[in-house]
Amino acid sequence: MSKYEYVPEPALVKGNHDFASLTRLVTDVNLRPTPKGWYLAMIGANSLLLVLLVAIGYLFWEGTGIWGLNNPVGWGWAIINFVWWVGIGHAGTLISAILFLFRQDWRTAINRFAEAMTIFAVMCALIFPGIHVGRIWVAYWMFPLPNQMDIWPNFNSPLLWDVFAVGTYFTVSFLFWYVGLVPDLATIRDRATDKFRKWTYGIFALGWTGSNRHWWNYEKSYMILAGLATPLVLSVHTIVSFDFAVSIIPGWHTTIFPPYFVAGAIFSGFAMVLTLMIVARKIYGMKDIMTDDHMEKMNIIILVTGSMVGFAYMMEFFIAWYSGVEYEKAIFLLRATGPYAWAYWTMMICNVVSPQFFWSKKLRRNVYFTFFISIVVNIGMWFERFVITVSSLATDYLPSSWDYYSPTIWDALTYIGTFGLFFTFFLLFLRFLPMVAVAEIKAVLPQADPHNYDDNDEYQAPEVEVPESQARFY
Amino acid sequence: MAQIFPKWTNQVPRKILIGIIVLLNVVVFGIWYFFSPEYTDVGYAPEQPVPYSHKLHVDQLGLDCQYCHTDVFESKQANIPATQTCMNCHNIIQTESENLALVRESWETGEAIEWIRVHNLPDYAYFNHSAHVNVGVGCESCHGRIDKMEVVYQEEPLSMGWCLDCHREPEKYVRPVEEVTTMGYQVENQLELGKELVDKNNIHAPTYCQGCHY
Amino acid sequence: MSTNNDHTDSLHGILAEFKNPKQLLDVASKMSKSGYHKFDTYSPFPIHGIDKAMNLKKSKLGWIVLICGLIGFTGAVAMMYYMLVIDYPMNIGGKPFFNAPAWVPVTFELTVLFSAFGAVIGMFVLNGLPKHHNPLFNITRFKKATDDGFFACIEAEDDMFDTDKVKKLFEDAGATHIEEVYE
Amino acid sequence: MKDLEPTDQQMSEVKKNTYWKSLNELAQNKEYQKFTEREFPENASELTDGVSRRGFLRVMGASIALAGLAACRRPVQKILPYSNQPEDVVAGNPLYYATSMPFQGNLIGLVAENHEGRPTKLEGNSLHPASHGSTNIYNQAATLELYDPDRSRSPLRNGKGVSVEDFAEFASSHFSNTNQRIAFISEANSSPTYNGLKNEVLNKFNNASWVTYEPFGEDNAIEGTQIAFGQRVRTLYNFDNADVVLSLNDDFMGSNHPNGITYARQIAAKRRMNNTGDSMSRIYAVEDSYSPTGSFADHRLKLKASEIESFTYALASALSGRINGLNAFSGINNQFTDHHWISVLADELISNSGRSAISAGAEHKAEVHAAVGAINLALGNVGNTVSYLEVPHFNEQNNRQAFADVVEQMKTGNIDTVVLVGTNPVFTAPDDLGFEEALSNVSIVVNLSHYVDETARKSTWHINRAHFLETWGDGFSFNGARSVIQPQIQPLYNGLSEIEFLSTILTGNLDKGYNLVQNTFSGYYSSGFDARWRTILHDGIDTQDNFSAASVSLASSFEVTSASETESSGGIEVVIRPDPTLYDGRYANLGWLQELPDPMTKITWDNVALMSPNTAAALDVDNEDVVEINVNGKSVKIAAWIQPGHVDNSITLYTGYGREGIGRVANRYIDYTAGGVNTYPLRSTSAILYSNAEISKTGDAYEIACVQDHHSLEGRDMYRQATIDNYKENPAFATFKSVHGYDVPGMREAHELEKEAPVSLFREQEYPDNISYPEHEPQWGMAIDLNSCFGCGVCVIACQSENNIPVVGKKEVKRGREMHWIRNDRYFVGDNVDEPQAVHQPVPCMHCELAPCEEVCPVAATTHSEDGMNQMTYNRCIGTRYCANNCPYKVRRFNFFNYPKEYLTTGDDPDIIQMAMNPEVTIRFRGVMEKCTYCVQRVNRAKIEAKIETGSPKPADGTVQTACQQACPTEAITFGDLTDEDSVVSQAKSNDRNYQMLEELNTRPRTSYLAKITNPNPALALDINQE
Repeated sequence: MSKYEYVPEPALVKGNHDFASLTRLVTDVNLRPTPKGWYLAMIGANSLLLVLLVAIGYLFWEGTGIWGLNNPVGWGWAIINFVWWVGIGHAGTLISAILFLFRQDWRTAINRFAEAMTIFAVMCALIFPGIHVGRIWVAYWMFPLPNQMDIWPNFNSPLLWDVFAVGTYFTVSFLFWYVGLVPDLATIRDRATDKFRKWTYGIFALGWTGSNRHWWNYEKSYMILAGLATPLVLSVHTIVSFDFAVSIIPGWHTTIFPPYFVAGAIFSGFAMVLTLMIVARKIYGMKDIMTDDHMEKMNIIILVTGSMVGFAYMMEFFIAWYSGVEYEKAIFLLRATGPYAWAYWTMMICNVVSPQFFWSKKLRRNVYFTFFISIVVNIGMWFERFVITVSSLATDYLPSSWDYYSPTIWDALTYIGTFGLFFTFFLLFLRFLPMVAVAEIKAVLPQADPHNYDDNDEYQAPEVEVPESQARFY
Repeated sequence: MAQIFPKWTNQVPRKILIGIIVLLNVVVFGIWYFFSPEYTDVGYAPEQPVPYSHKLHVDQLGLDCQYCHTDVFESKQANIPATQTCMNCHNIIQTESENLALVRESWETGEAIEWIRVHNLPDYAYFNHSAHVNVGVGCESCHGRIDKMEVVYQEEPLSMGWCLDCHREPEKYVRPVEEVTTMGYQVENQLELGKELVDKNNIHAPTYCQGCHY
Repeated sequence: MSTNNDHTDSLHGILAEFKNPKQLLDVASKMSKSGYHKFDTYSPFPIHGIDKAMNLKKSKLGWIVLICGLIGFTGAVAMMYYMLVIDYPMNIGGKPFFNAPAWVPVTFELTVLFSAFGAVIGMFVLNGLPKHHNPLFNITRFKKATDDGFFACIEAEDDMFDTDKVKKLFEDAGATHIEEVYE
Repeated sequence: MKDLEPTDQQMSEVKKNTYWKSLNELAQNKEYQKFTEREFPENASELTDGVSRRGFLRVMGASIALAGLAACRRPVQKILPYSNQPEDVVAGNPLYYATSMPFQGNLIGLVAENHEGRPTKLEGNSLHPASHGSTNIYNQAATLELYDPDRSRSPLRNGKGVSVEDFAEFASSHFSNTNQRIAFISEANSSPTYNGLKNEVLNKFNNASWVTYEPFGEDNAIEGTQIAFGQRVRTLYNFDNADVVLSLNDDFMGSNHPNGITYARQIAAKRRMNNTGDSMSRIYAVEDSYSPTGSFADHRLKLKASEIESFTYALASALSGRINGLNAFSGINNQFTDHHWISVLADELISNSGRSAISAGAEHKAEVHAAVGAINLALGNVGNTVSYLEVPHFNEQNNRQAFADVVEQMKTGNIDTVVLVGTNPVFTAPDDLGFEEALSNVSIVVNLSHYVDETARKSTWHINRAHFLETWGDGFSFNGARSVIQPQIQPLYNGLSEIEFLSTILTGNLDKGYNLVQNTFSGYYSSGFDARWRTILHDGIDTQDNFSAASVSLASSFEVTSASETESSGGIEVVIRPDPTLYDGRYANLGWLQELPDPMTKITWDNVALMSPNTAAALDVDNEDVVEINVNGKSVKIAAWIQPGHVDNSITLYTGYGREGIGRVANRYIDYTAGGVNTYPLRSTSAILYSNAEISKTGDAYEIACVQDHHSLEGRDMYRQATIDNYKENPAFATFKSVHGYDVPGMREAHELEKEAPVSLFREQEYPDNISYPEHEPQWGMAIDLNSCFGCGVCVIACQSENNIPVVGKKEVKRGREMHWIRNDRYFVGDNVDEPQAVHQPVPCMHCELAPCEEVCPVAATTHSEDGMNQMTYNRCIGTRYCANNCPYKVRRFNFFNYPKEYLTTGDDPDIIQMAMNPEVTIRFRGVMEKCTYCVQRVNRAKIEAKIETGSPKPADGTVQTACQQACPTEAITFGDLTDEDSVVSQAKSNDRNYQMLEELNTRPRTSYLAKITNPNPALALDINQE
């Protein structure tokens, strides 16, 4: 192999780690006594969760009227939050599946973490379609269950597609996550000293031994799941976008939505992973695994997807003008200049302008700046959904029915409450499950490659020659 | 290293799996049967304030349904007869019967007899008797063999699926309009005759929602 | 629960630990070339190339997933066709009862869902998991298999099994520890 | 309609015959105890679907936890059959009886729909000349008034509840003194029985005086005819014959005009365009504030109310030189003498002599009415478009003056007893009279009213008045047709009608209204009374002895007395008018009317200070800014509202709001301040219509619930109109192609493929023979003629009454959650900001054949029926609101809260308001979507009846009328079967002007519109262009 063709990766794991030290680094977190800070964080998260329960309880009691919805604007924060959380939930599966298929080994540092985030984000998202309906107690009619009324759901409805898409997405993501967890659960089982941990981790480890006959099927399964999850992850936000795109409302009825929603989902998902990763790696000392190189790579993806989203925003305007449809033209002008212009420009600044800073390598590798932008991006993506959902409904065809939507305190509490749910689960995850896929990251250590051993079976670290022309990147 | 789990635990997952399958079936069947009007509603036979026997009046005395339920061909309701109707005969016969005390009281005071409703549709289901009997849906098709009932009970589930059975294939159930009040009506060539009647009476039983719900 | 080295139990096989993935790869190749069939290697992560060394056959999982996917696909189409065309056709927005374009998303999702179930359940079934009790767990050292240990085991049930020969093979391959595993 | 044969027996044997019922009666029997358990006092009848229907969905929600358990055994329901069945009653089928509603003293003929003895819906009586089968908003809301739980429920003596027998006892002792000084203050009443009793009263009590007091009325018009013709007569227009109509600040089509229904019908008929060959009348409106009539006019001139008089004189003066009979006006010179409109109008009126009509607003000075009378006479309109009726019950003296005199007498202590019949002067009397103070000088005050209102609370005796649907009565329509008021239900609270009340004062006995009315009528017929009486009751109208037309000539003494030059003061003037939805405040407790958007401003629940954009800018106020309006030392604080098209330097205020203590709705609704401001304090005897005012901004703001936030069409094509000339040139002006210059997308391809509908990528549902719908069913469609709609809003109320639409309250309306199934969009169009044209467009569900709402419902709760309707199945709905989002017409309404519960249960009361509900329509529970159903309950009833009678489910054309269609006074709405090419709706849809809203979306709405045609005068059109 010629040294000039090979563009080597920087070492994926920093520091002088061997297999055992990695195991300890990751799994000791689960085996140590619970730190006090964790309890504090948990109290905070649980308080927010309580807010969510109260908000939902009051919603059950009073009806959807407690939200700020009105006649033209039948969907408000609930749907915005739904789309936002589902969007965030795209990062995990994307990192696990698509990067796996593209042989991006750096994914191993963050995939477990991102998948967990995905599952919890999708759980937060799933709350909303369930509770936003007027008669929650009959929401099960959306499922094709045999009944004495002899009536079935309407499979022509994008909302029903949503039920299947998000349901499938959650199930497959969960399976994917769990399959990945099994070898690591076995690791903890084998390291645990108390009976309770041995039992609980043992049950979920399913008797995993590390057999290479098992690994053989396991890898096959993992690859198939990745192959399935890749179109799935693209389909989910595509179908979520169908809720809007298949409708007839100007500003919704547009074919650009599927790619633009998927790009936006990746955009916001990576931002959320970064937000969480930057905090977690600091607290749990995982900087050797979740390195600045990872952060930079993710920032590049944020830059790319952010620009895609920005391109989509502009293309919407172009198409609105080019279509010659007066309602279409009006809605986009109104977005930028109408009653919701403040939301529109918030979105533009957060989503299109802020990622452009990542053209600078220095800023890409700046932890604090990245943290800041990752939050800005998620604010921007929330506003994107706000702009799409609300502004189109508020000013559609008949000027007579135009009306302004403003949320109530219950809209806000429900949204805030979902963070309680999210962080409660996330804290439980950090505490009880390995936050890094240990088995996978071991496999990408140079020690794992039999080729890196000499004839005496001694480890020889591979020599990496970085060509001059490439060196400046690292 | 000690084993965490004893050997028999290797059998447990399989047992759990079988258990879940069995349980699911039980749940599905349970809901399907016990939560259906077939179970909850059929056979409802409340005790009425006046122990009126349809068996006696219809089967033995041979009264036609319409003698009492006079409006059935004209109205959405097959009316419960006014006390007056009872008194037409019971002025003369059984005038001292204890069972009829309430009827006489009602007649004297003008206050209504509080019959207990047996056949009850949900309020959002709009059922019109006249629309059905005028095209040959027999009384017994929905109410069963009233002439055999000492105490009236609900014979059919009156669920939406049950309604649709007939609305989808009326030819299986319709009869000539003259036979509507006949009890125990049966013909051998029901399908053939039914098809003729469907054509003759121009029956297009609605299966769209607004046929019944509005 | 059995105690360590309880010789009243029958022999399960012989387990050997090796230093690193390279040794394990080598011994795997040795075992399969020697004609053993009931042997296995254990490592904390999948080792690149060990499938060839162990002479493993192609996994059947792909076929299982394909079948499940087809079930999902036909099930979805059949379900929707039954519900919206056969059982209760309703005029919805003036669209035909058999409204194929609108059924694509649900068909796709159910295909993926069933395939994923097939991939996961199929994998566990092929691997004989869950199996919470395993004779290998009697060996204290085997804990390392999920940490940094590399093990190989030839089972007593193998036609060619002979304690001495097996031990010899492991010793030659450079095993650091060799233990007899009892049920 | 069936006729009811009332006999003494039916009335007296209430106990035996349960057809009539009252709450007090119920209180004594055991059904009453179950009254609160069941939601209807169904003691009389078999429990109908409707009775339990309304409760169901609510119970479903409230007891969701119980559902699993309760499902095992249902709750016991009881059926209560009649003991002795009334002959007419077929349980489950509604009965229809004729009756009439008094409005401003005149009767409007109605037909009441009764379900098991409770009237639930009022329709116009097509035999009645004041109704022609249609109604106004007050007629429609009368059922709600009947069941208003806040109505007074018993007589009060000094505020303490007593029985009506106590009152009879008091009356027989107190009124035995026939020499006491009694003042009777009565509302206007045309009843011959009542006026007979009035004469008896005046005969019996030597020192009695009788005055008729109405805060608004035709007093000035009558005085005007006195001045012009020396006769106190009623002015009646016949717009059927009028080719040119000039309204001088007269909203004669509006709901507050006593003959508004007829006038609107006549005007619309005169302007109906079935094809290009038709002609139409031309309407000029001169007005200060935008009125529905003004929005219907071809030309509208903004003038301050104070300038109308000068304008009228200038017009008369201009005419005086050209026709005879107006000499009194010659030589008048004022600021309008050279106004362009004057010469144009003079030309137009003279060239249409005998075919023109001029009307003046009722509250304008008598002199204005006199001048208008003189002009109409001079133009030869009298006998053709205008007639003058001799009204027997008119008082001899000026009512307003007489009232002021009586109040003066009361102040000076010259009155011992005041009897107030149905009138509420404490609230409505001009402030300078000091009525309340005067009343405190009187020792005995006896009052008859529906509510314990402002006057009742100041009275010694308050008698609760029976509603007209509860009592016998009679009277005349505005144009003089004698009619009866036939009760539909026994008085719910044992109230007295005004004739029973007077009779009790006269005799001390509680006489039955039926006897009194029958006596009056039997006096008219010496023979054959019984048969005649039956016919009268059946028809609701007595065709004999109508008012006779007076022959009028200009009084020799007629001269213009007031100053010919009434220069306006230049300041801001305040104009006080009756509210377009609450009238003078008597309907303030009716939620339907409170929530009915004002026809022009679209404001609900409040009154505002209407002003032009210029005036608002000058005052530096915006919508919802509170201003303080000061007139002669009296001031009110009220929110400002900018009304395009309002005249500058003028503020219009509506009365009727700011009521205190009469009911939950009028005072405040749920927990939200509403109910507006009382503006009567600004009114004085000298300035009954307008007065100068000082306005200041307070800096506060007050939230106003307006149902329409955006008033411009944004250049969109929802509303299409053309002048009559353009129409004749291009009859297809309203088509999409004409409007846009290109076809609907897919239409060109459709033409190539010889298809009727646009080609799209999607396949459509097809039945055999390539038709879209099955042939065995009728296919329903609706056409709305925009050329007839003037925005009165009666369709909204009729729909609300028919379809059990809840009132949601100001807070919810403010949030944009009003529930009206049909709304009346009002846009301001035109290039000239100062002279916008206001147009009205009723929007119900379009019942699209390719309905966007249906496709997106995940549970198939909204689907299409075989008779072509977009169905909304409430019991299947889970409430995703996706359908409402995806409706381009935004006609779907969502139950965000359990509105029916809040609306139908009224605190500690038995849920009496539920009796107003239509039993054939499901009450919708919280969380379900609802919308216009094309009155499917009427459609299905007609289909079933047609099927039974003819074997085909296609009812004859005209059998099914939707509630909005039936109520509409201008017949703007047509509905029927589109498979019948001869049906009225098919004919309407074949009109050139027919267009579909948002046709390019290919939703194929079954509801379409007929474009509006205007008939401008070229002379004035030029004028506008020059400006």
